[in-house]
Amino acid sequence: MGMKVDNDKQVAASNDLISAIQAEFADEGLTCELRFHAGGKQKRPYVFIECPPAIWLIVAETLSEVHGVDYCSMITGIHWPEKAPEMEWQVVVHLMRMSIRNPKSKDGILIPTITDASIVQGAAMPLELEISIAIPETRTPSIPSVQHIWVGADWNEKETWDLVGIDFDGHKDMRRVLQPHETPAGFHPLQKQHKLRYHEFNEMYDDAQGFMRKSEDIGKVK
Amino acid sequence: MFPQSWGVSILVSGRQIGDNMVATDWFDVRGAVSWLAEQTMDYTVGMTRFWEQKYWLSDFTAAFAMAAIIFVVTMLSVLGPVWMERKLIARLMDHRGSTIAIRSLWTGEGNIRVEWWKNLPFGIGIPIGWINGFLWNNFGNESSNPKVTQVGNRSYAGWWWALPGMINNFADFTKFAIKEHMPPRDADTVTYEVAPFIIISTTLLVFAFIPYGPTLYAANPDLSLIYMMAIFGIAPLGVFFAGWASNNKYTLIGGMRSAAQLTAYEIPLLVTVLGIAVLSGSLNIIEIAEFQMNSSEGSVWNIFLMPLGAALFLITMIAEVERTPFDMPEAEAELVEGWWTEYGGMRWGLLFASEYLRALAACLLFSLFFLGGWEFPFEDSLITIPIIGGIFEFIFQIIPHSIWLLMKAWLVFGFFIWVRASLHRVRTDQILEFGWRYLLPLSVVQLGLSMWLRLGVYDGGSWPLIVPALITLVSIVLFVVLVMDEDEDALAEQRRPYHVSEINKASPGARMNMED
Amino acid sequence: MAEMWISMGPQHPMTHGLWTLKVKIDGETIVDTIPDLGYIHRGVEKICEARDFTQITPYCDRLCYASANTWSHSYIYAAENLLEVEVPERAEYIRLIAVELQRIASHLMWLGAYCPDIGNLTAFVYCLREREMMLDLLQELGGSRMHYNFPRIGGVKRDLPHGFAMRCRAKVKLFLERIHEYEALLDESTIFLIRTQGVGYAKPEEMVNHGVTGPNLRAGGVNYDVRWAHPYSVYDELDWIPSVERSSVKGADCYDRYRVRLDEMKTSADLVLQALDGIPGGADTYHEPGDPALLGKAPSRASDGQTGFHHFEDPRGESLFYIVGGGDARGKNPYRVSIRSPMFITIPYAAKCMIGYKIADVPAIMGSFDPCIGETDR
Amino acid sequence: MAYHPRATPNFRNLVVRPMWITLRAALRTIPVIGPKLFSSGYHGKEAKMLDEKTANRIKGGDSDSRFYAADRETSHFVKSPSRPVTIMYPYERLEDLEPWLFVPNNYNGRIGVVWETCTACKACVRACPNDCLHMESEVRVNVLDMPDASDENLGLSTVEFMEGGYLAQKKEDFEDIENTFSLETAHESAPQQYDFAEIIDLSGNTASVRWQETGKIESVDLEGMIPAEQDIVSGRIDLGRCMFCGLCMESCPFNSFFMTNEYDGMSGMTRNDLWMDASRTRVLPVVHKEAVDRELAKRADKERSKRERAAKKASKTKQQSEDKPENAEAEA
Repeated sequence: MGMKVDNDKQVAASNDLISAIQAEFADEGLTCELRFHAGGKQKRPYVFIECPPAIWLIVAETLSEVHGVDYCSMITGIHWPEKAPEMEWQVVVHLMRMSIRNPKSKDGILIPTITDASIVQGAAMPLELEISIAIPETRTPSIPSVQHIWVGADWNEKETWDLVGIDFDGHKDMRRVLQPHETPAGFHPLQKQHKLRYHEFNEMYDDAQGFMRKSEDIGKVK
Repeated sequence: MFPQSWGVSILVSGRQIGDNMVATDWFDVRGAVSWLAEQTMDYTVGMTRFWEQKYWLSDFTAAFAMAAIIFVVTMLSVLGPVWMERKLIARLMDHRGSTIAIRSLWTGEGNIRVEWWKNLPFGIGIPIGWINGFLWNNFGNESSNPKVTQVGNRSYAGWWWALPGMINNFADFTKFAIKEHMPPRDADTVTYEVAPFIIISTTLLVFAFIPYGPTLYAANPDLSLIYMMAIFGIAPLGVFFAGWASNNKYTLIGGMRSAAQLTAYEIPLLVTVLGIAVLSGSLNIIEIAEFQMNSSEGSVWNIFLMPLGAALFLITMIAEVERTPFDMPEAEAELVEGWWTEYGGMRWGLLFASEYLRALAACLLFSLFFLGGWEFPFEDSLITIPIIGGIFEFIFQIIPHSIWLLMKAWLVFGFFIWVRASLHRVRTDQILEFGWRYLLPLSVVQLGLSMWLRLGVYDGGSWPLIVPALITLVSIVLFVVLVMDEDEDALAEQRRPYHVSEINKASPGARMNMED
Repeated sequence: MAEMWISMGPQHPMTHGLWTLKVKIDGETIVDTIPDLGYIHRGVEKICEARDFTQITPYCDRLCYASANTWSHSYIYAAENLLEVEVPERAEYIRLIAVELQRIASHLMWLGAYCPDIGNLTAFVYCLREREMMLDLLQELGGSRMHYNFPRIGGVKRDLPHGFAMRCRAKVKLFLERIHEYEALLDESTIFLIRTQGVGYAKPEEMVNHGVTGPNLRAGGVNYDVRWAHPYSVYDELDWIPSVERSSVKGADCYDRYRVRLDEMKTSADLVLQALDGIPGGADTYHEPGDPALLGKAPSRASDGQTGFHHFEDPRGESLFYIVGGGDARGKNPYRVSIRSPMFITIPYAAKCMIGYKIADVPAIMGSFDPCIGETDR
Repeated sequence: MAYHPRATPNFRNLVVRPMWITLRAALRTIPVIGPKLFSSGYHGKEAKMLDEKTANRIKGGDSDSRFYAADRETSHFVKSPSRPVTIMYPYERLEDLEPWLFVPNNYNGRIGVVWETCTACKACVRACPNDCLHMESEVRVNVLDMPDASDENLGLSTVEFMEGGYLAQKKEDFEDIENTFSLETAHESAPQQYDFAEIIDLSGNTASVRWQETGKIESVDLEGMIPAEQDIVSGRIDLGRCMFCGLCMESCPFNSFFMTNEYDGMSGMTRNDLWMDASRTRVLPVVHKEAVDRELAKRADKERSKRERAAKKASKTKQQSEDKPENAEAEA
């Protein structure tokens, strides 16, 4: 009853992908493992890849072209000042394999492709991927852009640069998206040196700009 | 009348109707006014050495008074559409329309009386204060309904429906009147300021030739139809001025759209109107109306003779007055408010008023051209019914015929509102395509039909009953057939794409990235 | 006429929020578009770093003003993956009811906002009339009409109230009847059809590459849905199939996107009715808040470097929360919360879609993608 | 499959269906005949909306004999020509039309605190994501001092009359206040059910006190007076920051924090108006009588067991002191 992709089959498909990726990139420092979501009724699998920034572009191309990973869900960055030399910056990419093709048509009208979830198999099996890219300590963190592989990565990368400050090489039309265009260069609010400021609650309304901030408040975390 | 100066003759001359009037009644405004003017002149100028001047002076006074009366009548009767727009569309949309009960003037909100009249200058508000005090004491904030008193607000359960929503018109007017006038910095100031007045003045001029009744009109030249249509066509010029002068891209596009649309719909409109004129054998609006109710000639409403013409006239008029579904020039979803965007305050109020005035004019014209003018439906036949005919006759004598005309006009406006509530807005290219490709040929066909009816069928007296009956029947059958004409099996098969317009035309230099 | 730029927004009737679409037009034809977002960027991700896991939930409600429940649920599932929480099955059913009711309300809000875009206000009022019924039901569950703060880590805030099942069935069934009114007002209206059919084509493969999911993708003739591809909650125990539209060979147009949402409302209503029948313990029993049948045990802290994420089927596409646990140094707060908003990715694509059409099609196309700027700007 | 059989732009669809639907909506609002002729079978159809428990809960209003429909075409308090769905707030209110909606403790209205049971544990303040809650000290009657003369929990209070302390006297219209005050519609501070006075001087059974309200200094008999205390009660809130999430209510371990059903009267001309003092967020104990009684019983039990333990301990020490009388005497 109900539409559902079988968990075991998803695990098998994930394992196939993992072995293929590992065979290709294990020498270059890429590690790949099967993980499971901890919550929920079904412990659903996902592929976790730790990828060095140098080979990220090749890995992305391989994933896209060979393994049919057609959908870039999210690209986000994390600033880890505590983990400083080896991983000050981390880019986390969430990809999915959706295996979507344009439906066939007849007389100019599409015949909808209704995937039967219970018999889906092989490369059509939906997969979740999480890719972690660690960037060592640097003041100008940067990894290659995958904008040309998944167009959906375009605005994700813009946002990551805008908020976290991780740049993407080869990204066309990089600009501020969520913050005002006139934000000073180098200001990226999700970096950890920017603390949420603490206000005396009475002053909150009169001092939205923070001009009357007391010196002892600066740097305090709520 | 003797002697008449040239200027007055334009206004008051033409054929003096009255002798062969079909539906005259006691409400003889024109007669009363001219009688009053003559009497006045007799007793004033006539007793001086300028007694020779009294004839044209009395004519002039009568014409002037009629113009003023028509202005007042117009302004009062336009309140109806505005109010209907609020209340009727609310019902069509299944919610309550705006309601500002007149009580709020003296009871205020939340038990707080705002003594606004004290702010009026020179103490002119003091009498208002007296009246308000009286009303407060007698119709104040007390209600027998606990749900109302527990909130402590102005009484909802009292006489709240006193003028429901009607007072909103005056509130709106006050709002527009006291708002600041803010022309855009880079606007073409003179044109910007003048444009609303071009629009409102030409709109009001239209009413000079629209009779509200057999004796309630400002002027009646022989060719009043042509005169009226000519003036009706000036307003688009003002619209284009307004769009251009505001120096705003939205207004510019709105003005362009307006120009294109009004041009496209003016022509079918004129051809249709020509068809009416041919059918009625006159270019005078009153005569066209009379032709439909005269017992000796015509005596059949035009809508039964030319239903297609009625539909064409209605559609083109909706487009002319820029109401949904043809409100492209002010499409608020994409153009904010189109060519109105930069206007505020009383100028906007004038544009708003002119929109409703044009709509009212359209409704009145439709009633005059197709719905038998100021005649009650089947008035002649009702009177001839043996027993109750006398009652009907009495009713028709009591109630002025102008009332029927206004009723019809408001009914037509109700139809406008109904259409607006039901249909979506058509796109620019589709609207023009519809105008040029369908309405223009159809209107020409209608003109041909009218000619044939007038020359081939009409024999000078009343229409034979078979003619309107046949035409109406054929039209209804045609409509029903068109409505039913639907092959459901075929629809299920090839439901998809009927694409009215693949957009790959219309403007040179448009870059296409559409693949086939 | 020369080409010129028009700035549609930030205050513009088309925008459904606060953003700017710069449109380059040639006459009435659109030549180029640039979307410009960020006008209501609140920095939710940063705020979340200073709140503990429970306190984040009401903030996630406020991500989208049209479908608050789906966003807080999206967060809750991710947090449960992070904190390794078992959820009672009854709570999962209640969540499903809440989310699907919210999906109906969100689609009604969309339809209500879409019809004025192409010139008819009546459908707006009709839609809000029906949406009120959904909001009534959600208010009984969550206690508010807009931002419910209904789910908790490990379960839900409270059980179905007394008599909820009865009222829910009555209202949902009434709603299913009233959908025919929209069909009469829209599907059988030539002007609506000529405004939406053949406008704003989008092909499935292209959409996936651009990151567009949800109803917009299903309008293109594929039934991809996170709810079955990566099943969560109890969707696999109910009998349903995602709504799919037969579009033309050129791809999904505005009419398809309208149609698929209308159909999805029916699917959601059906899911709600099924869930009311199939809920373990019966829909009429009532547990006090905090009962183990409603709320599983959940730790309040996550260890350092632990991560959790969850793909969730939002009414507008696939939403994703990615949470990094804070460890001891951050107390109960997460180290980083990252939000994937479907509309943030869809709006650039929708802006590309409208090149080549008329200005009048800007609201028609943009509205059909269902933009919600609250989640877009975060 | 998403598919409508008649969705083709043709002449029929140009006018017929959309015009008919809107016309029917309008005709339905014609007073008597409209609902009968144009209801299309599902508009305004009667539906059973109240189960037994809900009906019991909202008993007392005019809801028993009311006609309910699944949508809001329910009933109207004011006779009007017709009934579209609009609720004419504030003349009609949602809780009157759909009384089952406002479940106590579920609706996230304005915050309210029962002063009598608050212990100033600050759980709510910690739970607040927005820092909008603040503690404030107020003169109040402790919940343990509330019980009637017949109540078994009488006399378990630890608050005592003392100089510099407070006493309270029930107002004459104590009962009336409970019966008539409704937070939903009052939009002002909840009335005090007590007159409070500061005790200046205490001598035997009389005390000279300064009444807080009038400032008069009087000598009163302590008989019939209730001891009061100045204590911290949670309550001062900044509604400008509150987002009505209800986390504070859930975090309260003493059943004294509530979200009321009040959803209006929370506006102000300035942001400072949105600061609501404790008196403004106060909830009369009668509103949440069950919770207060539960809390009272709990605390009385606690107090009793505490006293028992103390008594035991005292008797023990007494025994010990009896064993060593000289020491005790020396101590005394």
